[in-house]
Amino acid sequence: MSDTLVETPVPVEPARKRRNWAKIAGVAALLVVLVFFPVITGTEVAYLKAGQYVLIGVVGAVGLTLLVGQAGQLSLAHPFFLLVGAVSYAVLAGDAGESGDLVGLGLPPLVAMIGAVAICALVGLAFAPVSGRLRGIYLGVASLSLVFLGLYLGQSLDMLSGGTSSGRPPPTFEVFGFRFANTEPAPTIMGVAIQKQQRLWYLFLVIAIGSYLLARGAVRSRVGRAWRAVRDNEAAATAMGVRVWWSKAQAFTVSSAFAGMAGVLTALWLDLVKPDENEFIGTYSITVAIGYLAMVLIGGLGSIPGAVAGAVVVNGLPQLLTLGATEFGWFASAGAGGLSPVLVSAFVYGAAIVLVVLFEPGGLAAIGRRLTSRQGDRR
Amino acid sequence: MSAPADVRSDVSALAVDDVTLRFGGITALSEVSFTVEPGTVHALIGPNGAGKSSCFNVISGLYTPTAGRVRLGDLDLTGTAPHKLAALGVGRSFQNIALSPHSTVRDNVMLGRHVLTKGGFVTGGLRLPRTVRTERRHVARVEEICDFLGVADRLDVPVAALPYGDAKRVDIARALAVEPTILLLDEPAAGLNATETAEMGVTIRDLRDALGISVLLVEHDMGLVMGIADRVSVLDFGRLIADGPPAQVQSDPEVIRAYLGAEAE
Amino acid sequence: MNTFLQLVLNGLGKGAVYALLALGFVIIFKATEVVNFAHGSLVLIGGYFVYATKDALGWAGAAALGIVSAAVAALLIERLLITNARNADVNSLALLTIGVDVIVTEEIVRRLGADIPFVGDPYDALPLQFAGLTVFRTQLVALIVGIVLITAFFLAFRFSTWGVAMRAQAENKEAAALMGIRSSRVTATAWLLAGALAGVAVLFMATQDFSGAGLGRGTHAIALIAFPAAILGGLDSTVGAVVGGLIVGLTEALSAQYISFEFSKSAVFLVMLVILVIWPSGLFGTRELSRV
Amino acid sequence: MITRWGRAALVGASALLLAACGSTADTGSSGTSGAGGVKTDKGVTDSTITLGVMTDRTGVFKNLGDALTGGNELWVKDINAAGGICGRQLALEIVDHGYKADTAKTLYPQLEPKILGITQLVGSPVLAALKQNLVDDNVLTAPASWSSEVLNNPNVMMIGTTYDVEIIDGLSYFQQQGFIADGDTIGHIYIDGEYGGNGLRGSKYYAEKHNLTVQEAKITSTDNDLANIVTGLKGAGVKAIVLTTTPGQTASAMANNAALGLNVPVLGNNPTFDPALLSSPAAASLDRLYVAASSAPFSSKTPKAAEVAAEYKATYPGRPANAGVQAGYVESLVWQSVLQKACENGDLTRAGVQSALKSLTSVSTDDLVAPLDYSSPGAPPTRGVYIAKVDQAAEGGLTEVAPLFTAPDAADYKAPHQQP
Repeated sequence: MSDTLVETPVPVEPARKRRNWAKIAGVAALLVVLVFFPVITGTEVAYLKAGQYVLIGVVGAVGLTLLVGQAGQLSLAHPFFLLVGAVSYAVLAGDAGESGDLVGLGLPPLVAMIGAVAICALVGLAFAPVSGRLRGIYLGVASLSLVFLGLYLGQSLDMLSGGTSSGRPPPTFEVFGFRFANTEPAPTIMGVAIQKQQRLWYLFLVIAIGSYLLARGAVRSRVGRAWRAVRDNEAAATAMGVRVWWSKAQAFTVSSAFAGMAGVLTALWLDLVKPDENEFIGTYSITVAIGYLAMVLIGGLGSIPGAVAGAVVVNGLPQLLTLGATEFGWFASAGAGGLSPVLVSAFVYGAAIVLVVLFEPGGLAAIGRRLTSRQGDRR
Repeated sequence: MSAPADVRSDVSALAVDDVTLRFGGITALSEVSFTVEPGTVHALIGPNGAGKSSCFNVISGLYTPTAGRVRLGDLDLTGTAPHKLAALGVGRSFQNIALSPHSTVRDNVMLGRHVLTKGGFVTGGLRLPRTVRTERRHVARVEEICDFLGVADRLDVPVAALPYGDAKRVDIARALAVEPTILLLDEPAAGLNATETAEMGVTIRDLRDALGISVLLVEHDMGLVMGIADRVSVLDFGRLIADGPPAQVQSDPEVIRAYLGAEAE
Repeated sequence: MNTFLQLVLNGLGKGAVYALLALGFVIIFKATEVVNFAHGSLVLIGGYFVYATKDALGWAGAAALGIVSAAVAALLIERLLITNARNADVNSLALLTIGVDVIVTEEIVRRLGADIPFVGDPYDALPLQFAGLTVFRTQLVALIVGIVLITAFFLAFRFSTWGVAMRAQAENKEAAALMGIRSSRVTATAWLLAGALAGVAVLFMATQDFSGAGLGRGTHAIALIAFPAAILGGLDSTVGAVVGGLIVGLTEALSAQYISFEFSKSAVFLVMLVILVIWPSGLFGTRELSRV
Repeated sequence: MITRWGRAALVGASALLLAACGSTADTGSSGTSGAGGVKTDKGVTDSTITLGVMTDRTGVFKNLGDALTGGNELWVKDINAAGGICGRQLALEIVDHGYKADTAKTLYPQLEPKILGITQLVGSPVLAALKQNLVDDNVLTAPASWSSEVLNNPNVMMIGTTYDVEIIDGLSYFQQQGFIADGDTIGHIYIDGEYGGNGLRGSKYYAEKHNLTVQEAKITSTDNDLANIVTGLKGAGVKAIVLTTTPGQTASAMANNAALGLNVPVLGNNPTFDPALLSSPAAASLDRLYVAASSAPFSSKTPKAAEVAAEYKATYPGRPANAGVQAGYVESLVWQSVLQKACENGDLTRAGVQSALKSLTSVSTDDLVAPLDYSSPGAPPTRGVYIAKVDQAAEGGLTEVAPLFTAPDAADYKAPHQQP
């Protein structure tokens, strides 16, 4: 097999299922911190905003690690599906806009969110003839075409995307009448008002945890086994009854759906759907494609917890450094050609990619496993 | 030697009927016919380049023959898409172990249950109690199969960490997990030492006896073949030159010539 | 008609430089099967050294230094990183070069600061006119240099010991090793030459005539457009690199006029996509990237 | 699988959350009275008024961002030396978003509680992403973007005229000079986005009035080689080219205009020209470029402009010198008028600042830009421009060829969000 990517080796020590209380306590503590994060951040909403951004990364990275790590298909098309997801949400839930020249179907936001994810899945499925035929780097570069195509379509179809000038605002999300916006009066938790940003945090958290569990479940079940089999040996997979082309198409579809969900969240996070001005810098750009690839590489290809760790590094680090820059006066010389938060983050994840390939193909997931010396996640 | 007493009623004969396979101008197989009777261990042998692999690939659906048919009982397998064979009761192993090296033994063998189970991304992802219960049942069966093949104590070990002999057994376990009525083994002894080869022979007989299924093996190792096969078919230059019980084939002058000729090359 | 001819001229001129860049990808791929995503940063390294030493050494000296430094940088990537990642497969190594690329690009762009220097002093923005058509001098020089270098490479591949060794290695690594071909030297030479080509290419890229912009992020972006050139030609084919370069140059020029300018970059990638779907290893590629 | 302990943890966490829940009417403060009986809310204390700066010091517009910030800082220095406003010193809270909307989105909630308003906001993607925030928090903002498309945001304070109006005035000048006539074809190369889209709106309007055909060429901000486009425009027989581009793209358009033998006059928006172009390989082909702008160039002879330029060079040696300096200074000068008016009204709250702005009909900026009228929301505060032509000999590279004027077509023009 010349075309499997680096993957996470599972530790050799066999261990029967044994309840690891330390781990349970750790996960419970993490959940409590996540649930009370809006309380912890309090009025420092900026940190909550950074946290939301990490959660978007988690949803997208989990989807990409399924595709690249589990199914062995290299894709740089993630930003394209983010864009399709964001635009679809705005179109499905939105209205004609102030000037009346936008397409908007005015569906309930929850329906629009599900619809946007479904649209991304279908677009991903439509790419199956290409993704099923190409491998490795060829597929990676071919998928990059979608990013260019997305930029072009986003700019051309401004009745859908709102155009690069001003974009279009995504409708406020709501579930069964509960609006994710500021209201008076607002509920509170331990004295902290649960307003728009706090509500979005919970929305994003629920979706991120849902994505995590769904992906982890899939990886451990029939569909995940089929993906790994196709990745490692198509002939063997076929002999065991796996329809290879369908398995590949399915992985691309699923991954696109995750990216689409991340796109919807991005729109809600930015309060804006707007195609980029160019293909290198922006919300749906090549930089983002490399960022997502970095997340799954750093985390350890195919590892779901690893994807989460990768999202924390790639999406969280620049945000935290930026906030620290103003709060603590870091990077004072940034303007004069010194280091800036964005630059430092790029160095960190660039170096992380190199180091992972050189020393630890299993990425952060493998390092984490070694530290806690627990059993592997039975990929 | 004879077929075991308790051949399962659902096990049918695999018939290779007048199969010809050409690639461009080259004829890889020429009017080859033989039948794997239900519940027998049938060996397909021949010198290098005799067409064993081509024949194996025709049976397992990778190649569509230029002429002739392959039948399993009443089913015509000719030209059936290879991924559909597993569901029809054809299990196969690979010569150069085609397992996922970083997945555990259990995970690899569970792949064999693919056609026996249902469920896509969402049903799998949600881990509904019903899915989990079904899965548990299949895991139990897989562990049973692994136990039979003597790799039950390695269930949680990634395949890459196994000795070669064990990995070969895992490969066969996976083929058995399909619950086949006919098991195709591609050189099960390749790469094994003498002891391991002998053990493999015993295992193959045992599993046939226990499951009552047919086994077709392509093999180089004469000792293994003669020891366990009920019937042997010999290919040379794409033609079937002998077909019969091991003792008869062993003494066939054409077979001897083919092997000696091949070795003299 | 004049418009069409002028566009073809523009396309060929740029195509020559794309071909030089694509040839760099191909040489590395042939020797090591690694797709070098860091090619754009080699281009930047070469350009940066020209910029930094132009005042002290003069254009010619700086250009020579730029070419050498790009070559050395490529060699360092190969010696320090690629050869040390023994357990990684070729796809992982390609991803490793992405990491290198991110770091180098960001650092060079930081070092350039507010400057976006042009590096093509001797020929830039001095167009030649004839028969109502304009030939940009940079592109003319690039075309000539491209033809000379590419011819030289063809000859080297065919006749030099290095070329023979490299072809042998590309055919069969084990057999080449048995024949006493020192794999590491062939590989190192391949990276060195690819780096030098990147150093040559940047002398044309960061010019008014070619890119309309000096050295910067945009220069790196152009190297990315050369990617489709290498891939659609076939990553292991030198002929493919040349044809791919010209196809990309012409696609860009003609689609800009006859479809729309904003579509021209997508057009390049779509042409590549169509070619790949029909021939999964490119127009002239022979390497089967899959096996059953 | 959601294991049993996983479920337990989830349930436990939810229970904790429920236990901690409550509800409160979060009454927004309507301002408190501070020193001098002036009402204040966010960003104003008894001693200090703080304005925000959201700039780009590390991204693609770092040159502009540095210059604008320099202009803002100079103004703060000047005004504090003169005793401040309303008995309070001025302070800036500067953040760098590197032209990334996501970074800006996170920085904003950190900045917002500390400031009264924003005196500089760079980047149209940033402005678009923060639009709703600015409205929600009622933060008056002077954007470093001159698109009339953003005037639907009541919190945007436009300093000078908008790109569409610049082009209408400029094309009027071209027609008056005889460069173009009714029925001609012109080309317009523009960056897709707020900037280019707004410039194009101007030429489309003018073309409709004068029966011109506009050959549009949409580019992105990173496309720097315009040879293929200019080749196409030549084929279409354009009589003039309009640019709403970056300076680098201007250079390419001008170089190709000359190289391909097209040689038509070219009209650019204010940001298309930068003095650095004069030392680029395209320098020799720049002489057909005309720039329409409502503000004076860096090297302007306007006394205040010259004074700011001199002060900037002395205070920040080595920092980039471009028209951003005066633009930054003028942004703050308008803020000065607003703050003084709000102080007179005794209301330095955000709402007070808003109403102060709307009462201003003629803000004078020492001729840095034409007098500004903020009384009709949605309309550009001025429609007057200068026309300057590239001139190698002139300091700063531009010579004024037409003094401040408003073309009749520009006066009639209805901006996209202009109230009838």
